Amino acid sequence: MSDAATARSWRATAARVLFSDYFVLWLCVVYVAVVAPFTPGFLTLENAGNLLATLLPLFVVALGQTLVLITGGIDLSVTSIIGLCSITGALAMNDDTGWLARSPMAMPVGAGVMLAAGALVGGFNGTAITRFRMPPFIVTLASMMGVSGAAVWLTQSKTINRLPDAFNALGGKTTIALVIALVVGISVHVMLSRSMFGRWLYAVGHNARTARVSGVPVNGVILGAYICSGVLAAVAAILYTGQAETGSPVLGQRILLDVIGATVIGGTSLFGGRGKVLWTLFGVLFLKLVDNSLNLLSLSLFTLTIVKGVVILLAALLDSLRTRLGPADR
Amino acid sequence: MRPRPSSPGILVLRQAPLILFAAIVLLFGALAPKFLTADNAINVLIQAVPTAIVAVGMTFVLLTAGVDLSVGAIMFLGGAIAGKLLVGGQPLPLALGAILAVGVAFGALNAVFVTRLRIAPFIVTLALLFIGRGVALTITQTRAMNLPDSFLQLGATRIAGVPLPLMVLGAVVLTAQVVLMHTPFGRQIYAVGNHPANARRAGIRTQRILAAVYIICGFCAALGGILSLAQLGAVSPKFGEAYEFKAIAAAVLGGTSLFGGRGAVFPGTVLGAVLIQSIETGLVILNADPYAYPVVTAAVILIAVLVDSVRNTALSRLTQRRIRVDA
Amino acid sequence: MTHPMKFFLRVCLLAACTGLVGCQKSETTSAGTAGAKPLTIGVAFETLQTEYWVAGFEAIKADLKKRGHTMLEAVSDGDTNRQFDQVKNFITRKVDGIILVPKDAKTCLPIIKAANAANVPIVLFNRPADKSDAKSVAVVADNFALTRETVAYLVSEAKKAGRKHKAAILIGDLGDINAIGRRDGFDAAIKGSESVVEVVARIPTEWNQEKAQAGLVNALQASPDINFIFTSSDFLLPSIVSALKTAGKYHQIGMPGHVILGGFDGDATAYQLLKDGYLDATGVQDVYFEAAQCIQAVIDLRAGRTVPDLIRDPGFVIHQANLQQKAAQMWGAQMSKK
Amino acid sequence: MTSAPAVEFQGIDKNFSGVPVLRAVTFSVAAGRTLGLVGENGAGKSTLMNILGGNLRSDHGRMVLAGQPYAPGHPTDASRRGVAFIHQDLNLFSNLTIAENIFLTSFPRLGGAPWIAQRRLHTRTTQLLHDVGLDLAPDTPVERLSTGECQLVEIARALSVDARLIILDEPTTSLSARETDALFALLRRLQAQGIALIYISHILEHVRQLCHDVVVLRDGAVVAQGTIATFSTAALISAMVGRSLTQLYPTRHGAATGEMALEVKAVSQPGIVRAIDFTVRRGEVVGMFGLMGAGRSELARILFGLEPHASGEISIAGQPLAHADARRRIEHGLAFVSDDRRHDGLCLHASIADNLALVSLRSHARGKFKLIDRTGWQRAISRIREAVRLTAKANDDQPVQTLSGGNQQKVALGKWLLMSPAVLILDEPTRGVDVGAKFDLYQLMLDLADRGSGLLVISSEIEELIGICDRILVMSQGEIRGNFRRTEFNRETLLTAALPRETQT
Repeated sequence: MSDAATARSWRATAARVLFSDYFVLWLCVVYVAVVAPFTPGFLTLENAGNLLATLLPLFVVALGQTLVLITGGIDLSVTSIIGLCSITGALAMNDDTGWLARSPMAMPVGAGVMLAAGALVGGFNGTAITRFRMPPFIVTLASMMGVSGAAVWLTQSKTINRLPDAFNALGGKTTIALVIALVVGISVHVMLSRSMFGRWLYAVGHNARTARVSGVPVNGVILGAYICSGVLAAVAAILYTGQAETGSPVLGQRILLDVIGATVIGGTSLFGGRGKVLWTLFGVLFLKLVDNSLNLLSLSLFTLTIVKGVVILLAALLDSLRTRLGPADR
Repeated sequence: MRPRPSSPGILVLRQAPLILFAAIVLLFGALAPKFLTADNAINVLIQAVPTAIVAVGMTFVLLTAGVDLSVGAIMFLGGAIAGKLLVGGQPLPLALGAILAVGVAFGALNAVFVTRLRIAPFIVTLALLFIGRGVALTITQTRAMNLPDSFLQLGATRIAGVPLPLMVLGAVVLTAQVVLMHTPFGRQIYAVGNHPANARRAGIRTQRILAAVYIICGFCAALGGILSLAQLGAVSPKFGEAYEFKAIAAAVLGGTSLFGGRGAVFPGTVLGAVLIQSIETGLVILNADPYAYPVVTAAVILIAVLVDSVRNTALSRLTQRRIRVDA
Repeated sequence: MTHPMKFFLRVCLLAACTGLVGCQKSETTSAGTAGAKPLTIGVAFETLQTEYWVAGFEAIKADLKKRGHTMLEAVSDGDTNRQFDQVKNFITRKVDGIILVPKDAKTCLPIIKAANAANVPIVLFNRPADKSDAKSVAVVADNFALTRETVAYLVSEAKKAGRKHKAAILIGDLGDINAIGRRDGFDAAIKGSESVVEVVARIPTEWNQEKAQAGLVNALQASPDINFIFTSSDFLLPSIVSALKTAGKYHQIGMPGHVILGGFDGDATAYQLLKDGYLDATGVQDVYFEAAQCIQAVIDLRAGRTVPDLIRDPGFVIHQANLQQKAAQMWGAQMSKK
Repeated sequence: MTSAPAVEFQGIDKNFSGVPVLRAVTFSVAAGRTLGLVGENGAGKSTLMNILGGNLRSDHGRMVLAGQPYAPGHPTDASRRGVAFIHQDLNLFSNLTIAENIFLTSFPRLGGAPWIAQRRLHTRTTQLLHDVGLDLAPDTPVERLSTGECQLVEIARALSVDARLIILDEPTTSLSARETDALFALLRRLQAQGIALIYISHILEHVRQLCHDVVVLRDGAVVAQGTIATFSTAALISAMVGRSLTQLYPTRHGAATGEMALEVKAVSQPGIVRAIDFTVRRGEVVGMFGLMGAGRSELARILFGLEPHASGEISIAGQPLAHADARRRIEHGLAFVSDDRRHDGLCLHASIADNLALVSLRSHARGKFKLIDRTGWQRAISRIREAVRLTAKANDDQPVQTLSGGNQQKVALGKWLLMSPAVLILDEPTRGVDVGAKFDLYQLMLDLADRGSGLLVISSEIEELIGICDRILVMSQGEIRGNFRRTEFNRETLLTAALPRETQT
């Protein structure tokens, strides 16, 4: 009898940990505790700075993905948007040929152009999905191909540097990048938890038909989510471009699976209706911790790829465990 | 109370993918007459074979409202292992067997995670994509491996004048079509895709069906890999990359729904694969600007899906139940 | 349905396994650093996509081992920002020097600056950086010049044959600077000889064998009289051979219907094809020379000696006429012996 | 009766995560007889039937089927032993044909080969469809069938496996009166062939019409059983709810005021509705009766702006809004409770609070960024909860999915309360809701009318309309065929008006 009782209390504790918003953060703590002793340079201030610098842009893109996933969609085009924004910004403000070259307004206007480019692609995706009822997976897949192709075409494969220092500082100086990411993160958090638009996003993700019957402008909400995703990808493009001090059409081309992986590890559902800024933050942190530690261990890219796959699988297993320990079937 | 019988408008709408396909072929034909030759047609068909076979497997998975992102990784891993075996002097049949075994094993692994551990197919197969590619890269150490001529001969063999790849494609499509349309298993796949919970209640062993489609998909990916290698003659580290998207696009262009329960291998998926290949071939024949390829391909996919969605809206309006007979 | 407890145990087991993998690897690396004098050098490659990069990577590894130094490795798989992270990780681990294959000439500048700021010498392998105030040493072959030279040889062969040639070029990834250099080199060599060689097909390959093969088959379909093919990298040669065989145009040099064939890199396949008399010429980069120069440069910089900013790998064009005498210098020939 | 009962339940117990759902349930069903199983939602009827049908396993107790022990592990075990289960939300696959649906798990095959014998499939299906009186081709896709036709296909499926015991869960909720009569005639024929039926329904008249015996479940235990003749309807109800309900419908206090809430003028949509003309005044409760497929739900969706209409005028509170979308109509005071609660009414996985607040969110949004005023929001939610008398057990952040049907419907209705709608359209508001909760819902509706809302209540249950409405419109074939005042209410007249004028093919 007492066995059953302890088992129940053990389960209750497990459930408490599993259901906490901070679950993935606990996972991070455990991971650091296990890995740090074997990993030279892992627990240094310098490394923390490195980690932060790489985490911030990924966090910003993943936030956009979170919004789209909450509505039950998916945005595969974010990485291409990063590439496109990177070169549009660079074309506009590089010191040699840009129309903003050497203008004092180069940084703000250039960044504005990048955000506008992101919003444009997001708006295209959203319009195709809402107005023409095309499946998000295919729409964003096609724009992933098309936008990235167009970006490479636009520059004839060249990368563009000699960008204004003020612009490079946005991504290059970790403190500024941190401020940007914090502002973005807090705004999205407030939007999701406190604003009408945020509640609508969840409602649309849970059940678009019910939302429509309840007077929610469903198409507008979905369109908004994709535009947000495009704009946030553009913000990430600003950070990445600043870090590299160069506009490149293939910037960020390889991080798509990281973006989706991190978001889902955080606990955002692929079926809509579930997702939070904090979850995504922790998901990104976890993925980057794994990445960073394996890098420090100087493991080969192949091992890293395998481990990343295993980590995503483990996170999904834990998530499925969470849902099963959750409210009983009836 | 019956819906109206098919009117000419409905007939046209139902054939929309075919019409679009014809339009694209004719457009390329008008721009480059060489495109419309029999030689070129066979050429396009042969090149479309690997995509078509992988997409056939993908169709099975999509019909259950799942997805398999690991097909490209399966192709690469199978090729890597086969390459190692062949370079090590093992006979060709063993290598071919190994590729197919890898496909089935990966399919089974996907199946276990999806059915037993109840993880979303998107995540499972995404993770296995990483793992598969990682293992294959470790095996090859990213080197390209050249396969012996015996492998290339597979691709060049003709039986009774028909190229072997086309024979294989024909066999795969025929089998898939019969299985989907004329066996209890096939019809049950459609039922599971339509409503999994109801399917379980109706007494269908849904878990078995799901497991089976992932294994079939793995097998088809491996088979597609073999045929692709038979044309390439080498395994490179980029082999199979982005094939998952290509296969999904082919299936969706052929009218298969990502939400399960709707779609067909023939003509649907096969037509989709040939369409994608036609675009690429057409652009080469036109000697188009290399930069334009991805943009044009994306545009055609978008147009095809747009046509499909407009068609579905129109069809559902036309075949809507009527309450009364009005003029 | 699995019991949740059993399930959790399984998860733990899996987690433990991954942990173990990590431990094992870390032991091997920390054992290496235990030595007294030897240096630790971080080697960051952008890709190991082709045999050329693998050969360079292996050459550096072997050379460092021979000299008793420790090597930390990182491959960024084409991702600039990831490479930046990796180099910062090297700096965190206090390496004595960095050998870098950047993605392109510009995105590597912040990376170099970071190394400069940490006072870690950095040497670029095979790809130079743009001019800037960032200080680095580059060991490079000139893609443009070497390709131009190779293609010029092919054009001269075409002239010898007398008739007009229809040419196809397999272009690499349009986002890759080396691919662009080679494409431009090709164009420069052809320019002025349009009467002899007319380019009828430019096939984008994205450094992908499938695309190369399909593209070439299609091009041969469109222009069956193509008889001059240049590939921007030798690793696409198997695809070309396959496509030529399908079209029935795969003949040795000197046979009627031979297609003039040229490449770049000088890998093992290229060596084999040269020996068998199918390949006319390929531009060879001297990978061993470049590897050794990189390491020497790091050591010299560490020791405070001055090193020129640019170390040239002269490279050479290998063709049927000089095959015997140059084979010893060709890395692909060495690798095919192994 | 000498033969063994068709099925015997002996002391069936079942717990869900520690909560008992069934307690020592014991009764039997005789072959060739029909047993009515009644009880409120959550009484354990579905759980018991799921155990019988092989979807669930009991914790204790056993079942005996035709004299043999019976413990199905899977629905196929049940169908192999001749037990067929016809679920309330029909178990058909819209993308398959009738024949495929019937033989989904038992396709006739060509000898030992794995593929389907199409010709045999066709002939056997034709025979079965003939048996159940459905005149359709076997290869008709199920998505083209009406609900009543689907019901018959389900029964054909049961017959295809030679079922000796058929469970029917609320088979008549979406059937017209005529379809119900046809169904009952068929069921009586089956009884005559010695097939036993278990008939689950909230519609007690139907239970009385069809069943020989009745078993009443309450809180997972059998509280009454016997032949149907021994129970009055009132006795059945008091057994179900555990107390005696003095009345089924609340008393009506208010009356219509002069102001127009909803005016519909000459609304037509080809193939759907024609020349629809009617009004609803503030404080008025107007019923809309009609057979299944008469166009009532379609009209409701047109009025709410979810479907297009070709011509005509629709005004809400005096405001012409013929071509506005649903959102604009809501802003002008139109509210709609759909008959499809799962798809149109609720976000099942979202919390009670989020569902309740969905419509009135806009009124809590403050400032340029439309941030939600949390305290006002919270206060509003508790006010609605109180108003709709939602079960106190439920937590605000509990998913709606975990509530019973009646409580779900209260949430679906409750979300409109805060906006004090000018007009509220309710489509089948009490479908699948148990007796106790029904009364609460009627009370809620009448309270709304008393506070000045105009109500349009669409229902297939004549009794309920007669019970609460001031006026009843009758619809048939997409037209309004009658407008009856309270004094003219009469079952027969209403039904006659609802029947189609000429038979269509």
